[in-house]
Amino acid sequence: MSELMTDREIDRSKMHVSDNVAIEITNMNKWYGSFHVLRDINLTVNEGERIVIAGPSGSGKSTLIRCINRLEEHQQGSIVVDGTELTSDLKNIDKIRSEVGMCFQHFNLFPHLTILENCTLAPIWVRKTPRKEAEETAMHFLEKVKIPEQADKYPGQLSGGQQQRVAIARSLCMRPRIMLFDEPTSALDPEMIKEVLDTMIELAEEGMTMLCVTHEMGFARQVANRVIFMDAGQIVEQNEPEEFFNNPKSDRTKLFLSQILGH
Amino acid sequence: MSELMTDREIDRSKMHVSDNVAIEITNMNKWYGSFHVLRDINLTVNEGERIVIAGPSGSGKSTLIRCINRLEEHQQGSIVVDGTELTSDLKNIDKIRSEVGMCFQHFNLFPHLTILENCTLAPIWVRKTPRKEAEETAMHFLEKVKIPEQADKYPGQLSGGQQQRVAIARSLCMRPRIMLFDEPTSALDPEMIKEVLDTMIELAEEGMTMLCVTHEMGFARQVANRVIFMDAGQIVEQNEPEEFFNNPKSDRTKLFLSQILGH
Amino acid sequence: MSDQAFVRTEMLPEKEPPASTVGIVGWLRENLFSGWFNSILTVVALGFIYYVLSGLVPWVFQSVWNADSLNECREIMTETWGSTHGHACWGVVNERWLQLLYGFYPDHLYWRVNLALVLTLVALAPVLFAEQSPRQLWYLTAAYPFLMPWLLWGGSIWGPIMVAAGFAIGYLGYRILVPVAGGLVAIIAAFALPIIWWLFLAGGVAGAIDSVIPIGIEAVESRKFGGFMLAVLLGIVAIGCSLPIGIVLALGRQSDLFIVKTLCVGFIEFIRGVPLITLLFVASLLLNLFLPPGTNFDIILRVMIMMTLFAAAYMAEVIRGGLAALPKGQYEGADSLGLNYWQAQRLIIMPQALKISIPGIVSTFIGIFKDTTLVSIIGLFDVIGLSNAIRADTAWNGIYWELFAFIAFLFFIVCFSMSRYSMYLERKLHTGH
Amino acid sequence: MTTLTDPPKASFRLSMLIYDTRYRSLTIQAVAMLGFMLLAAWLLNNTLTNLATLGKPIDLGFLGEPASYDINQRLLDYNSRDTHLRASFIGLINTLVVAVLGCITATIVGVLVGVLRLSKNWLVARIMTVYVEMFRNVPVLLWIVLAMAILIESLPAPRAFRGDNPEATMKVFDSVAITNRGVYVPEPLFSNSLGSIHLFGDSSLRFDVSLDLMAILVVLIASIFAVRKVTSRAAHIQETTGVRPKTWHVNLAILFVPMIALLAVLGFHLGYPELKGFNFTGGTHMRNSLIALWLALSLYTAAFIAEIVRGGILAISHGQTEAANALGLRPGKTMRLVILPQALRVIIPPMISNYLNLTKNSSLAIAVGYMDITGTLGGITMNQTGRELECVLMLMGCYLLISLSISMVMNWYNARVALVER
Amino acid sequence: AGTLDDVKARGKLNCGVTTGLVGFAAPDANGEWGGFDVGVCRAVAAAVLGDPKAVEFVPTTGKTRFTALASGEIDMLARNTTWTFSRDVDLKFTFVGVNYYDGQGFMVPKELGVSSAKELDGATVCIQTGTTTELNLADFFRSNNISYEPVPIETNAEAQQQYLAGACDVYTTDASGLAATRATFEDPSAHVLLPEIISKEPLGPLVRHGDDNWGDVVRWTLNALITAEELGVSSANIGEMSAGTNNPEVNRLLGSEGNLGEMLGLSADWAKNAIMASGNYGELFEKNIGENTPIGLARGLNAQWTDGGLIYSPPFR
Ligand SMILES: Nc1ncnc2c1ncn2[C@@H]1O[C@H](COP(=O)(O)OP(=O)(O)OP(=O)(O)O)[C@@H](O)[C@H]1O
Ligand SMILES: Nc1ncnc2c1ncn2[C@@H]1O[C@H](COP(=O)(O)OP(=O)(O)OP(=O)(O)O)[C@@H](O)[C@H]1O
Ligand SMILES: NC(=O)CC[C@H](N)C(=O)O
Ligand SMILES: [Mg+2]
Ligand SMILES: [Mg+2]
Repeated sequence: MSELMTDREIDRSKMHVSDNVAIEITNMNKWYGSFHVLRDINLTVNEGERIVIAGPSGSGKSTLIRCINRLEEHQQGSIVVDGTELTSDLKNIDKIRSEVGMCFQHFNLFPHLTILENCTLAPIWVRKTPRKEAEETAMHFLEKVKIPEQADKYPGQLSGGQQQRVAIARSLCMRPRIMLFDEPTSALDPEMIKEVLDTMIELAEEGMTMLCVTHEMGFARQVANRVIFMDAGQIVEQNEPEEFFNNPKSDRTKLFLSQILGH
Repeated sequence: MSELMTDREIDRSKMHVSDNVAIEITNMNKWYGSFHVLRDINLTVNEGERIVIAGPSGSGKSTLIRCINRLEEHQQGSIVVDGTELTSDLKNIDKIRSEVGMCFQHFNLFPHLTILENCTLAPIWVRKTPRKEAEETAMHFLEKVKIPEQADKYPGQLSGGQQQRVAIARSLCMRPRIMLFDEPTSALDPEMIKEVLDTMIELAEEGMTMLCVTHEMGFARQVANRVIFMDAGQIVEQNEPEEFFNNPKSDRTKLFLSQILGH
Repeated sequence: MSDQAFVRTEMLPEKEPPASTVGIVGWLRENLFSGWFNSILTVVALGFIYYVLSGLVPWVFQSVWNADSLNECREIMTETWGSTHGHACWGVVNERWLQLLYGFYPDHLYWRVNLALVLTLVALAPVLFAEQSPRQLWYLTAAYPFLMPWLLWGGSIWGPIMVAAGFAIGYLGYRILVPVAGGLVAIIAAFALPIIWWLFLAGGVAGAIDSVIPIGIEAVESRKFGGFMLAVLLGIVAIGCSLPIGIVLALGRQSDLFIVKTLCVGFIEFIRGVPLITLLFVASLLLNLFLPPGTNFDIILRVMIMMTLFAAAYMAEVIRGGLAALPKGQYEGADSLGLNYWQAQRLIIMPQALKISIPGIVSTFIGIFKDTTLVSIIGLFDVIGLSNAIRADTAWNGIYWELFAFIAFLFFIVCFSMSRYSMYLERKLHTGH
Repeated sequence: MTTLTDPPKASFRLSMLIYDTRYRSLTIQAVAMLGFMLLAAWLLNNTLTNLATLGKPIDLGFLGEPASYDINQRLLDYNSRDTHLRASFIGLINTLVVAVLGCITATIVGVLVGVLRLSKNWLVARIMTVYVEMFRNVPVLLWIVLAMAILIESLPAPRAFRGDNPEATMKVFDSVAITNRGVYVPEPLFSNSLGSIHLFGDSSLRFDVSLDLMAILVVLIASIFAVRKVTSRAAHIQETTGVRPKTWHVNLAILFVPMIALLAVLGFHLGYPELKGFNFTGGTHMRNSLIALWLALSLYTAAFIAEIVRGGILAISHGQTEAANALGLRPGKTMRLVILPQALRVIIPPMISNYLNLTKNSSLAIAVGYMDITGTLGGITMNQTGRELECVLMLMGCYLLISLSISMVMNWYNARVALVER
Repeated sequence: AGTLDDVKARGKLNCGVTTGLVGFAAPDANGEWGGFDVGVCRAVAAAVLGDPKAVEFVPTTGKTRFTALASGEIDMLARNTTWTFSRDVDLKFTFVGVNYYDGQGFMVPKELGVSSAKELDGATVCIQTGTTTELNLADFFRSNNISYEPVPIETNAEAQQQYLAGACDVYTTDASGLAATRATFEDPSAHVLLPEIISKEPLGPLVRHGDDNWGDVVRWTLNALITAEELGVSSANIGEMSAGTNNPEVNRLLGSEGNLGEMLGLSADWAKNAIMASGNYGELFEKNIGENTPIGLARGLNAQWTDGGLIYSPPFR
């Protein structure tokens, strides 16, 4: 599927990685009941880094990134986002959530609100932005994802690809410093996948810190600084994309790559 | 989609067509209310023939094959199956239904019965087969469709492809002489389509008389003796697959083929 | 096998179906006489319909409209038809229909009841037809809870305004305190301030203003409420007030807080486990016992409280269904945007859950509305209570059917149209997504 | 794996009670509990003060006092000297009687109407629709009083049976009298009765168990057991040979021969109602209050059940019927083997909640003077003793008990039939 | 505050009456209530508020009446209610007097040919629930060792309906109630009252325990009506009498002498208003249930003590 991206020149020059740490996960462990989903995760993400997380189904990828904005609670170890440690303190949680945007596989747009309202909801109610200003920001980001003309429609009236782009715009409206993507394209038809990936690449070009669970290896190759491979709840391998794809070290990674690229 | 079949050598030698007539439809007309769905259908199917019916949506394909086992009633003309004419005589209907198996697009398995019970229900209650024997037959056919290990599960626990194969096995358990398929693969994901088509090809190789509504042109090419093209309730063209695909006569056929093969 | 090759050169035209399968004959054959069993059924059914109608039609239409008493009716019947059997005496409805509709509400004030009803419909419009109705109507909807009681009970306008002011005070307090003292204090204040206001200040202030600027309409006591109007009023109040309580109960039942959940489940199951009539007994016999000595408010209000609690338990279950129907992703979407629990509920979850629940809410309403007739058992004069009173009147002693038919007709019209509406909604929601 | 360290223990601050998700829920629960306790305490306090001023402290002693009133409908022995508790007990039994009768009738009528609503016969389907809409959209209380009015007004009084040339006569070979006081039907009598056992001595909950009835029940159960044996043997034969032997004549014999023998031994005969003095005597008297309540409740509930049944059958997709037909199953077998087992899963839970509604609605008995528990404990007893609090609470307790038992059955059933899904 | 103050503040008296018993309390076609019990209510309203129309009539059934009174929904109950020990002591009510001395009787259709209640073995009896008559009935049949079938009914109107339809053979309640009910029949003469009177039923108005002041108001209003008849004060001559007579008791009664009204917390002319409302006791009786009305009850026990009856008021002094 890497063909999907070839028609676009990626400008890697702007993708600057700073030395500031954006996310730092140390010795993090998580259980569902007595099932150990995440085991001793250690991960440091610098500002501006674009990380792709891959791995077989059930390996805990979603769980990992959901821990980062506390949609799931971890039980041991620490997660520090932008200097704030994620504890059960509500204020910290609120702070982190407003700095971390998230895109889901099934978009999770609010079907009873228009696209514009979807985008302005959180700025107005969480950030207390005046409506006018929030709407302007929203239109700005809707233009960025190339669907300003849909602003007054309802999510049900858009195609999947458009919906996912709205979801991205909605997160961006909160001006997050970090974006998390959980398989943003896997619920889409091939043509639509391209639209969404293009949007994500643009974001990457602007230097947004991104963590992305995806099986789009073309995307990983072109955009990521680092690919992380997870299996059975642990990080098995991480490396630069070129190295990762051409020269995987672990047997599991090899097996996995043979499966997804073999198709 | 014809690629799906390339990994399999089809043994056409066994696909013998006898001279006995299995189904004979003469001047058959059917109306829904005042809407004329089937117009002057004439069709003779010999034993062992494998016929694929194609045509645009709403052209009456389903209605035609549903008339053959009297799920729908026709109003004019005659349908003779294996020497028995279909009238409203209940005995004839019973006789024909036990000789004609049918597979639906949505499988229509009985969700409250296990796979094995689904397969033995009709033999036990219609054919009065002893349960033991019925179960043996059922296991035989479940093996044939390659899912004997699922016998004690419920339909809800199987994937779509597996469900469709159970549906085929269920029909086979009545040891029908003719099988009707109504778009058996159109509700399935691509991988599963292959499983089901493989099963159907196997059946074809054993010389089963088959009428199949499908848009899998690869299947038609490899297996069918004849392709029938319907439009607006009438048979517009019928021919051997090679001729039909390479050299369509009627304009409508050409149009139709250009559409479905153009993809 | 190319002998089987076939190409149609000319398309066949559409033909008329055989005569026996279309038109009236086809319809009759298919729907009434398809087989001997069906034919017998049809004949039996026709016989049954004839039997019922032959009794009913003359009774309804060969009837007496102008009579002041049953005896007069009977005289007229014997004069006209020679017997008193099989003829209705609609005189009673003719004479008492206003009473059956409005109870003992003063007749020169009927317009207020009518206006309140119209207001109800208008105020409901934004809720029921959200898309088609102008936004300004929401103001009316917001004012309705204060306007409607004022119209019905009358009195000084300052009472309802002061009640409304309580909400405003709560809101203001919240807004002012949020920046100063933080969310929780503000919320507590938002609850406490209005209560203090209502309990200690509102009455005095209302009285004071009223003595300066007396604006008001003629007051009507609850005791005068009755008839069909009472059923409608109880229904509307019970459903309207039970909605917020039901939402809270449903949220409580869904929550993972054990104690909150247990309390909510306990309440819901208790109310749903006992007959309404026992709750009405509580309203009429015990409620005063439970309140501080000396409090004494009238029976209609007490019944309203019990009906509201009753409706709330059922409402909670309906809303719980709506909540359960929402995909989990909606909660997560809201969380990931940083909305807090109440914001998420108010902006994301409830608007959707309530919309899904509307058919259920309508059914609950129909149920409650029908159940309002039970108040006749504790001695209120709803339609059935009034019909008993009318039959106690010497003039109409002995009349049954006409009154019951009229009451049944009233209920049927209202309930039937509501159930059709909810079916329409269900269809709309079904195809909507 | 590295050794796991515990998360750093943050020192506890008061604000954590509100802002820390771990403590926050505790805080909320504590507040809720406190609020609830305060409310409860307040209500209790009010109640006690009020009762004290009224001079009516809570006291269940009245239950032991003689009730002094009579109850017409009673399945157990009772007279006006029995206690209020006994009267309540009789009422409870009457509630259960009308509830059980109502549920059975409502089910039969409801299923019939529900199926007929799906009939291909347009006219029949329409009539059923009219029935359903008519009953669903009019309050049940109205139906109850209406049913009572119909019985009282349109049926002949016993005096119409009197005289040489009576206006009314008994039906069914002079064995059934239909009057506006109720219906008198022949009663079963035993000339060699086995007597009965007396349970619970002299207490208010005492009751008699008729040994005749027990004997009949035992024989019936034994016969049913035997019939099931025969059936399972038939099934066994079918499994091995495929052909099911005809068993209905054997079954019939097993069901009837022992029963007839037993009845003969017991000296079974019918006691016919007879007009004597003011009323019919002999026979079983089904009072019009019971009939009205029973009719109205079951017809009303049947309308709801009909919709449930219709919905249940419609919920089974058309595809299931077609698939069964395509396999050669006849309509009857399709219904029995494919549609019903699936439909029942959908139908039974709402059906049970309708049984619950019917039981609760039976409290409207009070409108026609049927002496159920609302009529005795919540009616005359409460009124004559003035013990409102105690009576209403006990009344609620009884209904709650019934409701909870019914919902327990429902939950058990739901858990049992849940479809296995992926 | 006391009930008296409540009533004055409200400007209306809430008076509990039956749901409809002709002659005692029933609304006419215009919704105006009238009758013997209603007369008492109006007299109290007139005494307290000066306006006999300032009454809110709350219809109650045998079952609901006591709750209505206990809960404060009504200020007084004038609903042919029997004064019994348990109602007075256990249910905590105060009976302020007796306005009708009655007893429980039976009514049967003449065609049944019954001449004594003892012949009622096996009969079906209509009975209002929540009444003393329900209990008396059980006792009577039990002590006479005869069987019966009770049909419990909520209101008089329903009982009447069932009785006329033949759903019960006998209707039993207070004899006065029977007479009143019979009077509304199409053919009253086809029904007979049996000679047995099986109980004492002193009927009178009652109020809640514990508000003696209010009890006094109602008690003395009733006594004023009785005394007025005894003293010959009627609505016809009250105008001239109240100007002052040479009978001091009349003067005290009508307020032209002494300050009885003030003692009760009422105006001086309270009794005059009460009597003018619908006449003195005798007038009330004659107008509503007396021999010249369809109900046709003789004074009998309810004659003044001076005429050999039991109606007797303590003196106004
Ligand atoms: N709420 C939950 N309760 C219990 N187990 C869960 C829950 N959510 C996920 N799991 C389990 O945790 C494991 C990791 O799940 P996760 O969704 O993170 O996998 P994933 O790597 O995202 O897989 P996929 O590629 O299928 O999305 C899985 O085995 C899953 O079954
Ligand atoms: N029960 C029915 N009543 C009325 N019209 C029907 C009914 N079933 C099918 N039709 C109409 O008959 C025509 C033929 O239907 P049919 O299902 O046979 O088409 P088809 O060729 O199988 O189409 P598809 O490829 O979409 O399945 C369609 O126009 C359809 O709308
Ligand atoms: N019948 C009545 O309504 C009153 C009956 C009787 N006097 C009682 O007080 O109980
Ligand atoms: Mg995942
Ligand atoms: Mg089709």
